[in-house]
Amino acid sequence: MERLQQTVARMGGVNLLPVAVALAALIAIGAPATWVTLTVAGLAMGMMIFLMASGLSLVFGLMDVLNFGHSAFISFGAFIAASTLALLSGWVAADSLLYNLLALGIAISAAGLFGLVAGWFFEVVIVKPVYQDHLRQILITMGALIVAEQLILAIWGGSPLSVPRPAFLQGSWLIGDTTIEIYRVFAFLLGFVAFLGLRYTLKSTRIGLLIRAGVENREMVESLGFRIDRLFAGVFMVGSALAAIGGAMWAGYETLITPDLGAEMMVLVFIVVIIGGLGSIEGSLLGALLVGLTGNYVGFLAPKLALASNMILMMVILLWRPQGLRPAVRT
Amino acid sequence: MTVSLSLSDLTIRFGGHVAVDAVSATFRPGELTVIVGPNGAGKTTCFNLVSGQLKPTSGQVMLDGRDISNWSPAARARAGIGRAFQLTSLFPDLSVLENVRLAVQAREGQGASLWRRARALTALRDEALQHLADVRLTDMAQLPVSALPHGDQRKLEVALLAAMRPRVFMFDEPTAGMSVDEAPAILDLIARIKGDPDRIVLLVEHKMDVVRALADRIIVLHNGALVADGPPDEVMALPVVREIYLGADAAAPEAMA
Amino acid sequence: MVSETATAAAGRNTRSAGWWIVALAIGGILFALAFAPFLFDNVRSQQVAARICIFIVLVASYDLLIGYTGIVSFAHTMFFGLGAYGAAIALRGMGPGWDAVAVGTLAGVGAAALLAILIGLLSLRVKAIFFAMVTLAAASVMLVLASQLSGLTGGEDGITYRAPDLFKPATKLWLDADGKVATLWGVKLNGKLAAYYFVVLSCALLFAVILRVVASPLGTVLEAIRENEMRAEAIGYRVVAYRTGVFCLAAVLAALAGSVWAVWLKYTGPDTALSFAIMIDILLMVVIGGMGTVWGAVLGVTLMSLAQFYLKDLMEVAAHATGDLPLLPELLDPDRWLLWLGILFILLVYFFPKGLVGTLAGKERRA
Amino acid sequence: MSATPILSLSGVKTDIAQYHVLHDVSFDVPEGGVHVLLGRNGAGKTTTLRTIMGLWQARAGTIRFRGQEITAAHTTEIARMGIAYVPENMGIFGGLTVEENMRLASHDGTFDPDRLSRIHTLFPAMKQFWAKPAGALSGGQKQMLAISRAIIERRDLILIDEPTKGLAPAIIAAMIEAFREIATESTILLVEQNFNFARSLGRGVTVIDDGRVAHDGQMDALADDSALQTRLLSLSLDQHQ
Amino acid sequence: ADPIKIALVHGTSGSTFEVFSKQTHTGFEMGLEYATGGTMEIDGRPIEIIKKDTQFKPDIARAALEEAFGDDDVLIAVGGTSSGVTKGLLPIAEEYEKILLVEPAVADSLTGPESNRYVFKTSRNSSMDMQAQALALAPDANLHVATLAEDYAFGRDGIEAFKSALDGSGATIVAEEYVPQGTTDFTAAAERMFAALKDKEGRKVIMIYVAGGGNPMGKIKDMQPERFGIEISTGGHILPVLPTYKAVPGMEGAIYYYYEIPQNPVNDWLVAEHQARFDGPPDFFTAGGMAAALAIVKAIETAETVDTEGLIAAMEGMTWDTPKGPMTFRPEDHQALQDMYHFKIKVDENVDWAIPELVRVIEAGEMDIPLGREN
Ligand SMILES: Nc1ncnc2c1ncn2[C@@H]1O[C@H](COP(=O)(O)OP(=O)(O)OP(=O)(O)O)[C@@H](O)[C@H]1O
Ligand SMILES: Nc1ncnc2c1ncn2[C@@H]1O[C@H](COP(=O)(O)OP(=O)(O)OP(=O)(O)O)[C@@H](O)[C@H]1O
Ligand SMILES: [Mg+2]
Ligand SMILES: [Mg+2]
Repeated sequence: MERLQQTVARMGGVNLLPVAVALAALIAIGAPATWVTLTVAGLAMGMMIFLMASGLSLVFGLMDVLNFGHSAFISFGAFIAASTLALLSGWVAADSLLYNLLALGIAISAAGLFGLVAGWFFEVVIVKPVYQDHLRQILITMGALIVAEQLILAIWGGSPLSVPRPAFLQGSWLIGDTTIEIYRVFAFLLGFVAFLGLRYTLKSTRIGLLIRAGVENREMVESLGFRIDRLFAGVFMVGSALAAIGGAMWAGYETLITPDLGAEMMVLVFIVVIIGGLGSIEGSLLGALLVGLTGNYVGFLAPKLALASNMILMMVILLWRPQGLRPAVRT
Repeated sequence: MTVSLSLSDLTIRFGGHVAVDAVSATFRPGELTVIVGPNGAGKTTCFNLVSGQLKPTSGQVMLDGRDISNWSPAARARAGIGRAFQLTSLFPDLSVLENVRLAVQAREGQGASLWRRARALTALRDEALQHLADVRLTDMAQLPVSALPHGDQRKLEVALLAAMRPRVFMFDEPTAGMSVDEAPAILDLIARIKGDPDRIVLLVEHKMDVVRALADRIIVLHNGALVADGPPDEVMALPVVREIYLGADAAAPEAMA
Repeated sequence: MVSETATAAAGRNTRSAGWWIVALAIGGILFALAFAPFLFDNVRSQQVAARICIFIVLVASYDLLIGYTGIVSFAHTMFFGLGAYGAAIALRGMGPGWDAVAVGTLAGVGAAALLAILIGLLSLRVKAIFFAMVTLAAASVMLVLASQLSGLTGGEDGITYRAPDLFKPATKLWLDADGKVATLWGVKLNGKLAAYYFVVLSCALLFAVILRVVASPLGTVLEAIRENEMRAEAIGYRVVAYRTGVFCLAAVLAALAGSVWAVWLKYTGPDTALSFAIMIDILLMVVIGGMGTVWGAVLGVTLMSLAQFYLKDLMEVAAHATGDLPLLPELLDPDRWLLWLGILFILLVYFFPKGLVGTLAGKERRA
Repeated sequence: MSATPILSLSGVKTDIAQYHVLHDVSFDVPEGGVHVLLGRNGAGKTTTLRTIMGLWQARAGTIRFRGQEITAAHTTEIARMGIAYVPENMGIFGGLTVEENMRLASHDGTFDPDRLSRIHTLFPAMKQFWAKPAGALSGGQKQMLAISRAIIERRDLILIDEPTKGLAPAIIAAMIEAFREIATESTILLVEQNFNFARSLGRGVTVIDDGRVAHDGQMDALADDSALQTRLLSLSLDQHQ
Repeated sequence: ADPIKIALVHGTSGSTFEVFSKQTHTGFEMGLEYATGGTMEIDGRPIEIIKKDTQFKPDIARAALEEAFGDDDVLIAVGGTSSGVTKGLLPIAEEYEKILLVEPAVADSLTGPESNRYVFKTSRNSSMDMQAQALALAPDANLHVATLAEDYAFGRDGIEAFKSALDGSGATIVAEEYVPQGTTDFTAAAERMFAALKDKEGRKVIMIYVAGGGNPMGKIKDMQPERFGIEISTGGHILPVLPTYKAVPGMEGAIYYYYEIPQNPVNDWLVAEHQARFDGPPDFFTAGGMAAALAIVKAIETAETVDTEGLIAAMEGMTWDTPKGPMTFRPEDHQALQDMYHFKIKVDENVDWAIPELVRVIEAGEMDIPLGREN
């Protein structure tokens, strides 16, 4: 038993959980083609959720700020990307990969840029006065969420908006009996790049340390000579930008978006952050992949259970590991 | 009813680190035992084991002949074990008076009561004020604790403990950070408690003058293990104690107020 | 040792101006609620008043958790809903009668208490924010359940039913000489009036219980647990028992409020009794009023409800006034009232960190 | 005081919320050596240090560091000018390891091996718990970490609030030596309750009472004048024996 | 003369559905304008419209309707937008003994057993949607259908209605998939339906009945169902959603309204005027709102007494013209019976959305809409 535990730990411990789930699902599903389709779809779904969740996890886990307004960035990102794509509809529909990519790049950058700017504003105006005070954070960010949702309604109206998808991301590859949607592969890659970038920044610089220290004792970090306020603003901006980019990707996936989109994703995003463990980028990734995969597997194997599968997943993981899978912050 | 407290082979490990290592001791009523030892020796951890914030890896804490090692802190408090903390641990947004009243109220078992007559509540309050007077905090009674300077918070720690009227008192460096003119009041209070033949008093203290003034018995901890136990003069004279605790030139700064 | 400025010194000995404002406002509100049918002769204000009464209880009971004990729960509407659905299902199944109200309420309250104990015990393992997540999960499962058991609950559409006959508008409480409904100060003494006073009295009773709790020694213990759980345990309070107990108590109070709500509304559905929108309303109301002050609930609920019902009308006027300016009309459009509510709300949290009552009156200390 | 003082306060008044805490604090800290700030509980010593550090804002008066006014400067700037602070509650980052705590105190995240080994000799516990979370340290060990953090790099001025509180005698003895050595390269402004400790280190001394400077002078003079001690500090060393 | 007061009780804030309420209002006002020839008067009495916001909350909606009936003393109220809110309104109509005209909420239950004789309904109901959808599939023994719906009462009732419409046609339902409400990833459900359908002989159809967003049609289409010979079919939708239908050219289904389909003077006027005033064609809810207004005007004009009982008498069995052609209030449950349209998707690069071209009109009489209640 102990030996087994050690082997598991050496091979990656909880990191293996998605693999284990996938293997179990393969046995249960039986049909390999279906399994591949479900797995690829689940992984891509997980990556898109990761993009949205990573920002929240950063802000929540490192800065200890409960940002209920996070979903506003997701929604805004989605709508900005959709509008940008609509503006560039010529390029989007063009047969040229270059133009397609350009349009897509501009749309995602626009969302990200908005995230940065709005994140800065949000941090300085809304969040800063309520550091260290969870309840007021929840409330003030909820207020901000209401405002943001109303702004979206005022700007874009309430009717669903259809999102043009660049030509090269449309359709799917058919390999044997398996279909792999091109958009999902793209989402997966983008999510993975974001993951690597975040991981590098947090692991190889002192930024992660500083932020955690700043949460515990802001004054002391300042007394050591660091501008914690700028750092916090920076983290918040990155978190918001990630959310907006996640929203942009989501818009492309959904192809039909409503202003509710952010709010609808929020529960899922919170679940991912919680089961991943606070503040841990690896944890969020793990959580997101698990949510993505189990969603699809359960949906196929036992559709009735799909109703509560995420909630059950969260409960089970919290009972097993009350701190989440890979907490970065010891509480 | 007299009280008896004993530790037998009390041990706790944090990962590989043994913070308290097979400590056995029996404490007698009416006796004040000072626990000394270098920083990190395990004194506070020992206290945590007795008052229940930590559960031992092995060994027992016995109160009145019963094994209480797995009791909750609350149960132990109600059984008569009281504790003041080294790093002040109070209710920062409540007033000084309310802090003490809570302790009195807990002792009286009035926590969940909804239907107390006003007179009974006044009694609680009066007693709380008395405890504040004992530590010279009467002036501060209405202030929120968070506005108190460090030294006064230390005093409040002691007042809370006194208000619990425990049978076992545990003080963890009660006068650390207290100014020279304030400390005597606290020491007097401890001396008075010690006078009661039915109380066990445990005290962690670094200031040697305090140790000398109050101790009936000294226990020395080092790396979690008990290295000496006995009357003050004898223990302080042991070479091992002089070496590990007082430092090579033990003469210099030991007389500290 | 410390010298204080004059105002602070004055604040401690005499009541501050803020205290008087708050006291007058609350007094005024309570008076208005108690005599609403006689003070306002339209239907809407009675609806608003009844809603305020019920939400005062709901919000004050939530404040027991969040403000006094520091427990963040998102399951409060779940308990509210259990009470409401209990009464609603019984009233529909057994027909309009007091037996149905009693049976339904008991069942709802019982279920709420049971669930609260279960969640409370489960919560021993998890820390504050995780507890919040567990309650969130429980609440969403309840929503799914209400939707799935549509035979019983009417699903998304909810159910309608009739309240006991006493509350029918046609019921005559008092007859005058001609055998018609008697009037008192111009108000008909009919079943509607009875229904309103049923709400007012039940809510007053529940609110009194909450007041009693916070003013009792128990109230201070709850605050102590919020402030420093470890120390509360160390001076002899069984923190876990208190937390579970207060969670249960709040759940029962919420469920009772839910039953009254169901009887008053004669309709129960996810959007009136179970949805997260209500949970958010409750949170906002607690904070506007001031956490840790049950009187704050009176102010918070009233302000929010008035905003929800009347801010729009106000903006209608504003929109007319600014009709010719660019952009502004778009933002001042009455249908954008939520935008302004959001801004108002942020400003409130910002400038009244302890809520209206907490900041204006300073927390009342029972020392 | 011939040379320009490294730190000089004049007429500093500080409020905390609605309370006036410092009424009028003026004193100079000469460059080099240890300057001691004494006073009873609640006198305003901590408040003085925090005001210097920019953690409270002075309502009136000026604070100069090397002749440059820092009264309204941001804490971060003050720290970057070469002032380190060891707060009364030690300011340990409990969720970080000892090493991480120290790393944050170093300007570029690296350690000078000489200094590090000196610290490890002075406080062996720091070496022993190097990779452990600082939150698990004993009270005294936390105090050691807080001091270690302040001296991991050379600073011009170190503000230390009651460092001996909770330290065992052996450590205190060692610390006197350490402080003497540090004082050869930095100036130390020390808040102490432990008069003996203060006396064995201090050159200049300022006594604060009720938010005002009650005495300002040389340590030797104060140490020799027991009447003055009693008046200022109600100090009588054998009072409670 | 004293005005005729009409209350519009819809959600105009608090949910993204508020745009639909506003379409209803536009349609209603244009309907009055058309019916009164622009005078906004009936028999010399001016019409006064009072708008009430339900905020999409049943309790607030109830207060609003009570206010309309009790304080404002309106003759008739129209509303609401979502079924839940509207259901909460039904008893109020009975309590105040005034008419509530349901538009645009769809649920069948609004004219069901819990409804009452004061409730009329001009909007279509789910049964009509699903029966028309079934008829549009031209079911026969050759047809194999897998259905996809959301797992709650609305979804399940819809599929029930669909199945009963297929009864006796010989078509078989091979799978019923229900996904949780708000599902965004339909891969699992699609795989299950593929598995159920792919080995069947004959015509294979996945019928999608998902009310929310999520665009299941596009997502399933991306999985290339055609490789198994499977077609997708789903009902028509409001204009903003129609661009997503470009993914499925040639798809057939049934739709409630598309501005180019109905050929009648009322619709011609509506489309022309709407285009002129709002620079775009009218949509579902505009048409619905107008139908409601036309019903009210005709009822008032023909009623013997302009009061609740008079109006009920006039409206039961009343047939009147709407942008969708004539509608008739069924006397038993006051549901307005109306035509639906069988369409086929055409993609035109110059039009922003996919065009549902009329295949044929499914006449009201072709559908067997179950009776909700007997008054
Ligand atoms: N946050 C606060 N709010 C209100 N008053 C405060 C606050 N902090 C300190 N004070 C007051 O300021 C005065 C000076 O406090 P300070 O902490 O500077 O004293 P000190 O000299 O450092 O005392 P000690 O030796 O006990 O640490 C005290 O009387 C205290 O009551
Ligand atoms: N939760 C914990 N996890 C890991 N190690 C711990 C924990 N608590 C205490 N220790 C370690 O146990 C040892 C004993 O600590 P303790 O606090 O009992 O010392 P102490 O004798 O009270 O010292 P001081 O006089 O400095 O207060 C220390 O080395 C400390 O680092
Ligand atoms: Mg200790
Ligand atoms: Mg101090």
